[in-house]
Amino acid sequence: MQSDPHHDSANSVELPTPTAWPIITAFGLTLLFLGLVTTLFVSLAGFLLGLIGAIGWFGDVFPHPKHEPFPIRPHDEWPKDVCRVGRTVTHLHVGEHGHREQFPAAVHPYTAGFIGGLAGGAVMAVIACAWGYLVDQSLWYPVNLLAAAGLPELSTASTEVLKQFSLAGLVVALITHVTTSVLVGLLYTVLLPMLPAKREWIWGGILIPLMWTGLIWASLRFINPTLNARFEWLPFVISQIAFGMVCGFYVFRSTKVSTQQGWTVAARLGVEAQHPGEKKP
Amino acid sequence: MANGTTTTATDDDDFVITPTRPGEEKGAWSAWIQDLLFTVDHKKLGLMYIGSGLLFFVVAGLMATLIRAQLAFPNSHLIAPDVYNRFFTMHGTAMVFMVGMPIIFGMANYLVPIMIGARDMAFPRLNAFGFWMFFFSGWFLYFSYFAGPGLYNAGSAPDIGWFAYSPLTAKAFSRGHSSDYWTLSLLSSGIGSMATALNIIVTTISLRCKGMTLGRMPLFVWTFLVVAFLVILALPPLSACQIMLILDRYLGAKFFDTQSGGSAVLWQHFFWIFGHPEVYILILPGFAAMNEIVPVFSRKPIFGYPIMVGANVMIAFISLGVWAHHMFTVGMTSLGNSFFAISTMLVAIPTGIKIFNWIGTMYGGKIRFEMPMIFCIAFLFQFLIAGLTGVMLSVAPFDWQLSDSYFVVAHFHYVLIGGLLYTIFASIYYWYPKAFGRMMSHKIGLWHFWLFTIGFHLTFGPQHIAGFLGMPRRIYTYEAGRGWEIWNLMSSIGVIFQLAGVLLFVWNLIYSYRKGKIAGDDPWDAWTLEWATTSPPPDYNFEKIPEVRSRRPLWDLKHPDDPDWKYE
Amino acid sequence: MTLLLPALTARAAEPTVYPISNMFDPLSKPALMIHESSIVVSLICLVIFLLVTGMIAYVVVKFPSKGASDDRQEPPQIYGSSQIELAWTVIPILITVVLILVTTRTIGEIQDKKMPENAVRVTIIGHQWWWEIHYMKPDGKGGWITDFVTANELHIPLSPKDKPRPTALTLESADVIHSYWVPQLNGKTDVIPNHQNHMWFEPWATGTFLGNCAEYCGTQHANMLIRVMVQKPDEFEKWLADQRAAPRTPLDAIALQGRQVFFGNSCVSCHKIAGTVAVGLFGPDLTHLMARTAIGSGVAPIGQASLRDWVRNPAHLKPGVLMPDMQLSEAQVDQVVAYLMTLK
Amino acid sequence: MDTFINQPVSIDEITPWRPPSIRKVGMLTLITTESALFAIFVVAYIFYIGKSLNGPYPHELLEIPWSASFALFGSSATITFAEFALKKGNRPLFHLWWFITIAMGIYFLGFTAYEWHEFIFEKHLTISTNVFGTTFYSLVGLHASHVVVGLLLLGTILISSLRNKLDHEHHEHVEIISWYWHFVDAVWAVVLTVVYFISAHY
Repeated sequence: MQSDPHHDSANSVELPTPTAWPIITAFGLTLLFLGLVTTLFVSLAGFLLGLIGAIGWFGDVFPHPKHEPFPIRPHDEWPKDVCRVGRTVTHLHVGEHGHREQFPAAVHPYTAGFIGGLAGGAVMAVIACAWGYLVDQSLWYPVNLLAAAGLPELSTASTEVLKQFSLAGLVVALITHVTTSVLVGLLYTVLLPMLPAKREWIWGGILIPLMWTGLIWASLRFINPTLNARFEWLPFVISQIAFGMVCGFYVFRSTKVSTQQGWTVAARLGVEAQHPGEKKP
Repeated sequence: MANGTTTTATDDDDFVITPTRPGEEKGAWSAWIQDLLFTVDHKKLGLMYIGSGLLFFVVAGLMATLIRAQLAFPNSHLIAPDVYNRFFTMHGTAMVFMVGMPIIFGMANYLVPIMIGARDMAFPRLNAFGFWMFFFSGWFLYFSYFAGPGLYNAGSAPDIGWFAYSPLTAKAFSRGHSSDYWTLSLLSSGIGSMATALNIIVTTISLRCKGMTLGRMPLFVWTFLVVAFLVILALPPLSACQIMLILDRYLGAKFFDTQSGGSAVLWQHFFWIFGHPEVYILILPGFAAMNEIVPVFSRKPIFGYPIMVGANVMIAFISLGVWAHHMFTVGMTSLGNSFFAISTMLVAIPTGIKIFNWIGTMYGGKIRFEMPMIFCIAFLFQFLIAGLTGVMLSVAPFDWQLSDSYFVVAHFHYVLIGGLLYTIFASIYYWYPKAFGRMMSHKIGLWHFWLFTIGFHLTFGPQHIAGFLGMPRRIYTYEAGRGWEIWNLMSSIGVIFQLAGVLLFVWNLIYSYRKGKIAGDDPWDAWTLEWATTSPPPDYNFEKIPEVRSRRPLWDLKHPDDPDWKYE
Repeated sequence: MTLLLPALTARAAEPTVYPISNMFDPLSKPALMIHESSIVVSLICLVIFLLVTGMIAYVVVKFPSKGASDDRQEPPQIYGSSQIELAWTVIPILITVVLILVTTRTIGEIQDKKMPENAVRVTIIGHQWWWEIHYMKPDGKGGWITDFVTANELHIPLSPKDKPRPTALTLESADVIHSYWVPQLNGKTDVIPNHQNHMWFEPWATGTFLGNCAEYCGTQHANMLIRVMVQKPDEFEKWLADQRAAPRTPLDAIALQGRQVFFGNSCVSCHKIAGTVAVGLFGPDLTHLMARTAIGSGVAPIGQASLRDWVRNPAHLKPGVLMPDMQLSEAQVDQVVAYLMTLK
Repeated sequence: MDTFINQPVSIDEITPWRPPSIRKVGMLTLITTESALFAIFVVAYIFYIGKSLNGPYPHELLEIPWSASFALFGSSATITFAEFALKKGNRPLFHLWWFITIAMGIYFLGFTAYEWHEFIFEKHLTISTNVFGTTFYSLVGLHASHVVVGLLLLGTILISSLRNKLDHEHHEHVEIISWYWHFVDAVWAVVLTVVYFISAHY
């Protein structure tokens, strides 16, 4: 027990004395409850028993919690020393000391994904709204179509209504669009370097948007029947690819930063200068 | 890893018979019983928690068997409706409060102090009190079978379902004392639970050994810290609504009296403010065990320790704000329904992270298929199903169909059996050598695993489909011709396999206690502090309070050339 | 799922029974809307399930220890990867965004639907363990009052897609919580005392649809069955007219005696027969008993045999039922049944 | 276990290892759980404001209990003075302030008893009269029961101190009991606002 560790001697440990009061108190309380479903005499007995238990318990812990010395086992019964095992550890050969790094040692900064996502989302929104303004004669048409995925009053509305401004539609569309853009931007920072191609821009700019478009096409009937009924391929694909290009460009342009995961505690705390094996990839 | 050899624990079939361990023959039965009654030792209390939990598990499990026997065929008259209703009420109540909670607290009691290098819990007497409160309230609950009209027609056992929706619990619809048994026993076991949770929190925060910072605490302890906080926050609402119900039933208060302007929905809100976190109170300890067992048997540290801690905290936090997803059908506003649907879906994110991180831990490792690991892998698969059906239920419109159908029954049994019970099995196989000094038999373990797993999927898999076909929960019989017969029959057959599995497990516990292979201090070559002491540990756990410098103190000692503390 | 589907051929033909209440076979508009959002989430979950199961299988197959000699070498100790962890945090969030949009839209579309003028208005009151059904008519002051009362079996009109005519249900309870659930017509809505709930149907197939009470409500929760008869508009109007009319007078002697027994015992304090002194409200309205297909809220098909069984001792068919055993003699039972059989 | 000592010195050696006291953490946890309990009763009270089907209604009965509130809030100050006195070693002053705290607590309880007596026997509001009675008596009663527990704890300290059983190591006990007392006061602030200020208009 931490409360009085000073009583420990070389041969014994102080442990709390076993006591009957907790079980008596608990039994008293149970009887108190049991009386409510049987007869009140049981409750009375339970109350008395609980009271006695509580007072006894108090005597156990006040003024000092009761302890008794517990003899320590003879030394040969002690646990065996934990010692070196005959096993070696496989090391990954990234850097000289990099075998236990948290991978990757360096990443694109998350801010790049964040800003890239926002920028890509902005370009995408501009293209969509421009298309809506020029072709469908309404700036708000694409906005409302997006919001119709989550808003029942828009999903059941006519095309004329969809072309008018709706505050709820704008808010929902904005939240959805910004959240999705930022999240996809973050995904770009972490996923693009993993992809098996040297030309990352093809993946990020074209292939991923195309895959994404295909996925949306397959599920749009359920996710957003309103948009599905009024779907236009060309602006959709163009805006998706624009997003990919802008966001990807932002992410690749950023310099990678170290995650510090390979550094020692001391190095990270700034107590030591730097881990000797730390290398910039 | 005695003497630096690299023996593994797989070849357990050549048993070594040794004389009884020191201390075993010290006293007669009376001394032993006296020891159990008066002890304040966290290890004994922990084992008593788990032992009595397993006892109630068998009783409540037999009730489930009878339930399945009744439902095996349509229009069955095996069990009278009122008896059946008492069965499922007692089955649910006992499994949650008399099986799940005590086993979890038992694990925490036994392991948390050793893992943080302490000699006992912060308040050892309160710990004993918490155990006895649970123990007596368990018997109190079952005593209802003998009370009132006696065993005939199942006595005064409660028949109101484990969530006891008002006004079915009102005096007008529940005469006699059956609902009072339910309320009072849960109130008193709640007192014990809160005492124990408080104890776990204080122990974890204040009794860590030197160097055991929060960032180095084993994830097991971290998870239990989160669980204890959930208990502290979620149990009081349950106690509060039990008090209200007692006031209603004994003093004529009007909390849930719909005739006097009381609200029936209010009970549901209060109950589920407790009830949903309770689900996480039950499943997080499963995660805790996974966090210890998967790394050891993959021979790698846990993948992404900080994010695992964060995910635990997130799950606990979100779980306090999702309760009304149990109430999508009560007619909340569309805004309310949307809010709770969204918050529920958010839980999937940290839960998903945990599943992926466990797979990440196994990836690139050298997996040893010992019994604990086998149960953990089955957990991964089953909990994945449970999680995904949970996502389906979170979509409120889908829930309008699925709620209170057999799909829900299947879902939460995948959570509680496929999730929690599997990790309890894993934990028992993993820590049994520590508690009793002997390995459990691998051969019996495999039989146990396969029989139980087949039975489990056979029982609860088809219930998803019965739910799709419109079968509601809690019906004691159903008419033929509605397409439910085959699924129910499969379900009932599965129970036979599960029973066999559990029997083998119990047999394994007894058999290995007598004849299991001697375990040694550290049979699994593990890394946390409990393996640095003897099996079983002495009353004081450690001769000298240890000091740690990393998340894996024993790894540091075993690999002095390549310790963790250099890199964390 | 196709294996579970009932025979689809009989649809919209002669009235038929759909015994299998498969929620993936919706035949009414709200059920279809639920079905579509269910398909989205089910497919997403299926894909995730296959992917993650594949990952589990991969690591289990690919990375087992190759025995004792292999164990001498520990694998590389990797602590984690913020990159991949971020990826598997962000992707679920994106999926969640999609699910949130679908869910909130569907909730609003179903729950906040405005009922048109031509909607059939019905109030359903849950009892332990049967359903009281009020067909409503306008009271002329903008509200609704009861037109006539029936029990357990709900008749509603077909709602052609080009000329929809929804049925608007108001749900109330007389005692404990119940839940009204006909999977092929709509999801369930709880029936709560001191609390009004609403739901609606717009079916495009005629026939009898089955459902259950879906909230545990006491001993006979299992036998609180629901039958919804969807009828062609003309048949429905005829049914309405029949229900509004008073029951026929008993014809033969034995039925007359049964009438005496019925009114001489306390049957009248619980049951109502329109146009007579029987005005009890505690049990089901018996005015047009024989127009229904089952008794005891679906516990047995209606007929002389089942009625006899029921009148002799209701608890025999439905243990725990709140209707008491009236202790009638065999002759009296016959007479009462004969009387009941005239209530068409 | 000796091997632990042989490890190289790390950054941890610089700061001493001093985890927080078990009693303080325990009392904070207890207060957290009690807060959750009260929160439910407060929510129930708020939910049922204005939903009584029959009288008596809150505006007919409730009067703001100025003197009792003053006593209870004041006792939070006096218990702090007592603590200061104890820290300075001034035992008689400690006894005085501690006794005043107890007296103020008892005055508060006395007021509640008086109020309840009046409500029940003169205004005919019992716990089963309407939902106002139900939520009022349960919430105020729950708080009063905590005042009783607090008084028992305070009394125990006073008696042990008068019998000279209270020595230096018990200062922390005194401190955490004062925390509990402050908590009971804080709950009264909530109850006062919800019951006597807000609901009194209905």
